[in-house]
Amino acid sequence: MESAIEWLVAALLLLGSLFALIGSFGLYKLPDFYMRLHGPTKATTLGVGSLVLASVLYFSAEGEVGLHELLITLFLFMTAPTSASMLAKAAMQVHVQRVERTKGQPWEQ
Amino acid sequence: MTVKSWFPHPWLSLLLLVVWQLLMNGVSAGSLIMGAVLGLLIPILTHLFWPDPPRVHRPLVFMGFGFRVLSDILMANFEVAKLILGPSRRLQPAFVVYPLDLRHEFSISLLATTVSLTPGTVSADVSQDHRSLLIHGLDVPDERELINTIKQRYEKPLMEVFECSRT
Amino acid sequence: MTLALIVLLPLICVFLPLLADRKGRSLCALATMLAPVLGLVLLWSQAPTVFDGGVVVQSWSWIERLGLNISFRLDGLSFLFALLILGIGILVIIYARYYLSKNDPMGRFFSFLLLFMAAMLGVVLSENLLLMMFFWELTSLSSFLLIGYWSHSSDARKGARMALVITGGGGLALLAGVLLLGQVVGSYELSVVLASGDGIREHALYPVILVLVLLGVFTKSAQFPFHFWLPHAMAAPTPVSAYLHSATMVKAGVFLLARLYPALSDTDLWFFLVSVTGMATLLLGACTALFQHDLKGLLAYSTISHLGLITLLFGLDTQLAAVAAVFHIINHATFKASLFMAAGIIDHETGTRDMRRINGLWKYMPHTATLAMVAASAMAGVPLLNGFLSKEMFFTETLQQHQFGNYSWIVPLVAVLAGLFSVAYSLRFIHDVFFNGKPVNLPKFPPHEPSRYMKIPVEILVGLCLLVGLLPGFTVAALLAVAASATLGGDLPEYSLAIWHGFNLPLAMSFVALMLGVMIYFGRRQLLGWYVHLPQLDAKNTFERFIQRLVNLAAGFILRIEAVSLQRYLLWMLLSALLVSGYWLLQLPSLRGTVPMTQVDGATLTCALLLMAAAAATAIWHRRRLVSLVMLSVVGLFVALAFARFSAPDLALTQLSVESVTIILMMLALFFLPRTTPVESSTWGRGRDLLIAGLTGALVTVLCLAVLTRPYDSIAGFFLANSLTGGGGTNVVNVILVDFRGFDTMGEITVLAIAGAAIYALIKGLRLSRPVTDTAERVWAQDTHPFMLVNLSRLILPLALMVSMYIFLRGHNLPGGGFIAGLITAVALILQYIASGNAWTRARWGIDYHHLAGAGVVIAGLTGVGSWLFGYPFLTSAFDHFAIPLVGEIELATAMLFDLGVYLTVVGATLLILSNLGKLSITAVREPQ
Amino acid sequence: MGHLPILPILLPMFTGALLLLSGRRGEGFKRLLCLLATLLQIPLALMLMGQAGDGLQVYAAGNWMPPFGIVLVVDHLSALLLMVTAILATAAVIYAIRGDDHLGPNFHALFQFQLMGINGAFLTGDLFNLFVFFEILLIASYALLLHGNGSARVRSGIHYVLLNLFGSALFLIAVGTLYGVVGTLNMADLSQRIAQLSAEDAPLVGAAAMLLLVVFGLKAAVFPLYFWLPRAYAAATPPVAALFAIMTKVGIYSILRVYTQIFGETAGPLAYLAESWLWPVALLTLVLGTIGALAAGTLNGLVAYLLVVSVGTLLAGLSLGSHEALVGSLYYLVHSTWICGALFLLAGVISRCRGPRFVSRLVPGPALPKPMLLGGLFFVAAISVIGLPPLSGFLGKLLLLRSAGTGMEAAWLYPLLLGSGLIVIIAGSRAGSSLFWRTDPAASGGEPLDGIRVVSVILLLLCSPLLVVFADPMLDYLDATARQLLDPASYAQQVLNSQPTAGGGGH
Amino acid sequence: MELLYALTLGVLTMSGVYLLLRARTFPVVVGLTLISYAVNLFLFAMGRLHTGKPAVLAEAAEYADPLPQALVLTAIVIGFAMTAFALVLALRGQGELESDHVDGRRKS
Amino acid sequence: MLQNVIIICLGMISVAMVLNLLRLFKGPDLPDRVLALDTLYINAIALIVLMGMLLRSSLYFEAALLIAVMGFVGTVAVAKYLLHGDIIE
Ligand code: NA
Ligand code: NA
Repeated sequence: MESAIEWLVAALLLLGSLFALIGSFGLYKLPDFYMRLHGPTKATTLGVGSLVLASVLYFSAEGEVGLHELLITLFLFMTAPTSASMLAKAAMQVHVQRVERTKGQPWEQ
Repeated sequence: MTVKSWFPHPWLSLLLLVVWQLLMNGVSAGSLIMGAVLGLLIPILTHLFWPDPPRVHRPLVFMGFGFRVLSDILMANFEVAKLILGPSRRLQPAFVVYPLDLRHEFSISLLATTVSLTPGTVSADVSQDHRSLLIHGLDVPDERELINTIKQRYEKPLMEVFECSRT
Repeated sequence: MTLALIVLLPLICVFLPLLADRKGRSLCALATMLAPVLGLVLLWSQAPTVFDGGVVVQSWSWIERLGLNISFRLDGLSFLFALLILGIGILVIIYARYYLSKNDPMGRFFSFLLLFMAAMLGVVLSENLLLMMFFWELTSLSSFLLIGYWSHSSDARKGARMALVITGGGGLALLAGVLLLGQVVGSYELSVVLASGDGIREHALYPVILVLVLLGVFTKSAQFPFHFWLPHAMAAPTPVSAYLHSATMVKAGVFLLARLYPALSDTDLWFFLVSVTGMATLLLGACTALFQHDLKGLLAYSTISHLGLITLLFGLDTQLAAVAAVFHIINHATFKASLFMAAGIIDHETGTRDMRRINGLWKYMPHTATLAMVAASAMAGVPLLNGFLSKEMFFTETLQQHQFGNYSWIVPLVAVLAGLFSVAYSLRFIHDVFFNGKPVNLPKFPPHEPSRYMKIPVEILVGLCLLVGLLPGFTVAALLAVAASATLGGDLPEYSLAIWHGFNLPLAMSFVALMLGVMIYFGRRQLLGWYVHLPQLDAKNTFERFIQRLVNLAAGFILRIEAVSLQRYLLWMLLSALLVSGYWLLQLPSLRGTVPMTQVDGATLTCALLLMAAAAATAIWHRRRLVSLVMLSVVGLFVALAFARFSAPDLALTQLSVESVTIILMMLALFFLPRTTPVESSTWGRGRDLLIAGLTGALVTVLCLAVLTRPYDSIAGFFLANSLTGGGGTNVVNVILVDFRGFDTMGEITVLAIAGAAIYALIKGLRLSRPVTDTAERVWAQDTHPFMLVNLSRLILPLALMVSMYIFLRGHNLPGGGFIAGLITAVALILQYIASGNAWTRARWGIDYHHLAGAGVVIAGLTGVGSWLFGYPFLTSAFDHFAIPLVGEIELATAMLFDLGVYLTVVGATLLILSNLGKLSITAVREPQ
Repeated sequence: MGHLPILPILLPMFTGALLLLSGRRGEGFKRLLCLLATLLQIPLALMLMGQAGDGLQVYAAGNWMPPFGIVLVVDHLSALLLMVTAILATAAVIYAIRGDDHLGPNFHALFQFQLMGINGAFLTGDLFNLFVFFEILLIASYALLLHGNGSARVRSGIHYVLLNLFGSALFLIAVGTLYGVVGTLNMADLSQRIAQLSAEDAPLVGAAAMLLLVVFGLKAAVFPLYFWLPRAYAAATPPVAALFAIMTKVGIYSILRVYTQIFGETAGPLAYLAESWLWPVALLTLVLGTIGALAAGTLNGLVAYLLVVSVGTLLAGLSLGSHEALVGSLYYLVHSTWICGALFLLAGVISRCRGPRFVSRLVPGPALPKPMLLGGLFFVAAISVIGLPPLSGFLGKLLLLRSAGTGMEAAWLYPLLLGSGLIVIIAGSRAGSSLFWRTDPAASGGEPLDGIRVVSVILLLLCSPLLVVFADPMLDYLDATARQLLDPASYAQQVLNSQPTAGGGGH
Repeated sequence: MELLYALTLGVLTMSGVYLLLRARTFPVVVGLTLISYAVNLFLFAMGRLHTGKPAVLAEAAEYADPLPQALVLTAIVIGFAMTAFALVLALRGQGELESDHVDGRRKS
Repeated sequence: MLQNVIIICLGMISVAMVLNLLRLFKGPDLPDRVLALDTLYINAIALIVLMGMLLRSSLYFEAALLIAVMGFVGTVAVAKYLLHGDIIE
């Protein structure tokens, strides 16, 4: 494998894993549900996205084109916001606790 | 039989054709034929589920929008990572009601999706009259600025692509 | 054939009375008589042989390996019994014709009677002991029907049941005895059994056999302590009683005693068991008879007593005693049958059988009275009547035995005592009924003589009593001789049937008995007064109560051990599994085998720990059901990861899709179920459950570890080697599924289709209540179809279909296949249901999922059957490669068609299940708030 | 080549699927289809019985030879059980088409699938395939048991289903362990490989085998795993309960198959490993079933317990292990299946005549129509099931008792079997007396008697005298069956030596 | 690895069996699902644990035993059908008996 | 080098999963748990992708894709349950 690609793959891998970890860390650490929602929807999704990209590069460099992994990213990007919205709606429905300094209010629908 | 009933969702067909090439891990005569067949058949099979498809009026603008969102996503992540790793006590979370100009369900969905994928915001809900979007921000020092950014960066182009008749 | 015909004729004719019933009562009786009359003729045709001392055996082999042959035997003994059964049977039929009232279904009565007659004939004519058992139990069954004939009467029902239980139960003991006897002797043929007496007596099983056989005999012939059923059997119509008490039923017992006499007698055990039982019965029956107010009751106890006498005679175990026993069998049959008939006439004419009310009938029915008095005298053993002769022989024999040593005097004493009681009760029968003042309050008054024909049978029988009593030598001698010699299995001892043997001790005993009997009768009032104060045992009620107690006990016991509790059943099952498998596992020489374990890596370890934690959390938080469900889906995810980790991508895919559908199902169900589980078990109970659960977990761990560390040699190599060449696919798992073991998959999709149909059936008509709030009492959100979801789901559907197409097409060569593709399609459609609701989706996708599932099974099945056309077995696959311009080479395999069937079934069944579950909320009733 | 061996499976499968496809087609059509398909099973089974010679018929699905592919093996035993099932099912269908099938949807399809599962279980020669057929017959049985719904059915159905779900888990663990140690699934191959098992591995296989015994024991309804049965069977609709008379026999069949042919005399240290457990279990089952029969408060309940009694009896015979005992047990199996089926149907007829207030409860109720006919049928059925002469139950018990010899085993079997007979006489006479004799003139009855339903009862009851009359040829057949069963080596050889259909590999 | 795997199955089974012994239908079904997971993993492992050797033919030298995998696939599907049925039965129980107790008791 | 990087990444993803499970156990509310579950699914995809690279096998792609699909459907179903009770009405 060409070392440039190898380095790129390594970087993407580390970056992706780091994002995934940060997203999960946010999920663990942040004080209320609505804040925790941000971690997974963005960081984790992108983390996995860059891992997938790394994989595509890796397999392409190995000789077998592995484009289809991109579909996973596409799918995740398509669905993550809807999941987040659904969960937020559910959270509003069940009146989860939120930190007091939150400006504004969730809806009652 | 009209062309429409045989070819109800041209964009979808195109998307499916592309997806099939992705699934097949490359482009070949066989995969193109199969992709085309599926791209035609599946929309016919499922068009009842999608009675009111969106119309793309300006594909180029849409592509530009796409790239912008992609880059924003990348940025958003660094932003959020910073916020997460930093002391959470300093964060100023907020629920922001964003007034919508978009009307079509699909384009509103697209906007909401975009908002969720980009810096520090998650779209939590759409009002039942489809006139406003409830956004939760992880750290919102200024609501107005947030609303403005979204309007300019995302809603406008979407307006152009999907609802140009109205602008 | 003759003997078989004698037995079979009544059986063949069993329906004749039923048919003839509509044509008139006399015709019915005549039709019934056909069989016994023919039988009698046939029997008589064999008489010359029998009276020459010959034995007629006719046999056909039937079930050889059981030693069960259809073989009949006619010798003196069976001739005598057959004669009694047929002869008295005919008389009973005549009698019954006039006895039964117009309301009684006569056809039914006579067909039961014929059945019973056939059974009795079978018992006495069988040469094969197993064949005899057939008839033996049939007598119990048919007598049950006869006794219960007046089924509206509680007495009849209880009496019948009691008789059945006692005699049927005894029959079972006898069956055991006979089986053992046959095993000891090596044959069930009487000729062999009777010839092997010495072998039997010396065999270790002899006591067991003897006891079992005697149980059969004693229950049947109402010997103490099994005598109590007989008096209650008189709830039967009197013709039945006459028949049961004289020639049949009870006589079957003593018949068997006589029949097996050469094989089983001549031991101390025989002597003690039979003679003591006989004595007890003799005395008990005689005493009790005196105190009966019921005419038939008196006769019934008298029967018990006389059967005790016969038994005692057999028990005395001398040849002469046996002769006397046979003689008394004949005599008792005649006088007892006539007495019952007379009693029946009296009952018939007065409407009661209570001797306290029936008095002075001499005045109203002198003819009947005369007949009854003669018969009663025979019963009492009055000289010049048949009963006297056999009683004298009996007294003689009681004096001859010495086996009780110093206590041998007891036997004659008992004999005399019984004799005097029998005199007393016979006297009571005569005096109390026909004289003793005027009738009291008779239901029918005034009584008169019955119809002429009703008395004919009595006259014939009484005539026989007289004839035998007066001229034994001319009448009964020959019959007795052949019967007795058949009983003894050879030569006869010297005996004389003379009426007068001079003044001797037996005569003195007779005299004493007669005198004391008369005295006792006249002191009866004191005795009755004394008897009334004895604790009265109504056997029938006692027996009923006993049975009821038994039933209650059984019910309580069953309730305790079967306590309607799934948890208990599961505990039993778990304990069984632990016990039986633990038994073997403890014998494992070492838990670990020879194969070294592989290294653990960090990620796998983490995932394993997370899986365990999630599993435990699922259990720990089971009271909060939704939380538990979320934990369960974590477990499902990790299981899929484990499959992927250990080289099973197909499994990972399947697990993932199945798990997600399962979770959706569970949520659908949970909506209608309580959201939480209450605390119901005690701490102890939970501890016990935890222990059992832990042990089961340990069992699985041990099994798994033990297997994984052992080498094995499997058939896997074949699949790997032949997958491509023989099955045309590189994904060996898929080739196994659709080809090598396609038959399993066929079954598997059938299970799915059945589940769909079954769940549809289960849901149909189900009305549940629909909670209007969640657990925190919040009203559900109104936004039922969140529109972001709606829009996304519409985009996902075509994409998912495409993916499922992809997975379907490549399954043969790469992970995937019809099943997974089907689940993806199903999930994509379910997403439409979730996003847009049932009504919306059904409106756009109006397919009946039954059809889809059915079509899937049919397509897969037809693919299998297709190979028949080419002469191959079901599901033989074929594949080939075709070159198509532009597209290139593609492979087509029948397995794909099969997989299409799988696909359709999966989609159909899954959606059948889910969409129907979804429909539940439409029909649901709103929960009252 | 002959496809006969697979037809008893495919016929109901296609019929069931077609019934699902036929949707809202006329009910008459469905009934006819179901009846015809079921009737057709009889000639199929008879033909298979006729073909069952000394050799086995091996049908390799997919033309893959054992031990790799799945084979169906027709021997005397499986052909016999197919026949027993076919006749029982025919009677059940005849009864069902008079209205019981309309108590819920999909009855006929489920019925056919049930037959498919049962027949498949009897025919397959592969242990995992046996699991699959078990599941087919189980899921169909779940649905059939609940057919018509109602609280009693649901209550006992929950028990039945949940217990069997756990049973299936045990089955898989057992099959898995066997494969993990021995490396094969074909029964013949298992038998050959287990014969050469190392002492080190034998206990593992033993443990797996015993887990299987628990699973089969649950199906067969032996102590302490039968508790679910009485209430479930008593609650089921009559045709279903009747058909279920064969379900316990599927468990017994599996015990017989696995523990004579895999763990038979060739299995070295594992030879006959189940028998020592089965003997006490069988006797306990016999005793408890008898006690239950005495305690039963309904005719249905009584019959259900009689089924348990028959299981105990039959298993006791099997665990005697001798050739003669096997013959006797098999005879008793055939007899008890049909008679219990007949009794369930008869209980249904009686319940309908007595109306919903009395059903088959053993209390004074309205007088039954045609008392001679119904009473006669009950009498015959009772005699047969109790084991009194002259019907088949008597012969069955006779054969069993005789095969027990005169030793210790006889000392247990004689008193228990005969004592049970006595108790059942008590129970049966009480039941008959309550139903037919102790009528309450004030009580009003239910439906009039339905002739066709009675025909279904008579059809099954007739088998009892026929089994006696034709006992000798029947026993000849069973003799051959037992001979085959007790020669596992020959079974294994014949199965494993079977040849593919010309062309090999199937392509 | 084998020990870890076996222990994991043990814990899974234990949790499942504990739930199986609860008195309400829903936890019992959840327990059965856990048990069936454990059983599927068990059956799967009978082909031994292999890393990176899926039975998809290529030029590899070794493959995992494909047979247990095929068996587990069948078992998963059947298990799914059974679980679905049990769940609906639980609903039927709730509807008919107005209780989700496994014995149909109204009050404990 | 890549092997080592992949192993490090596997470690990071493992830690992420542990964090997810901790949140899952902690709750406090159901949406928190479901969110944690959703994240767990996504991390599982990461794990599979890394595993595929480690084993140089592309046979795990479908598994990853399916996790994405099923994770989404599962999350949506639970959310709908919390919102509306019956998820198919
Ligand atoms: Na008087
Ligand atoms: Na596959």
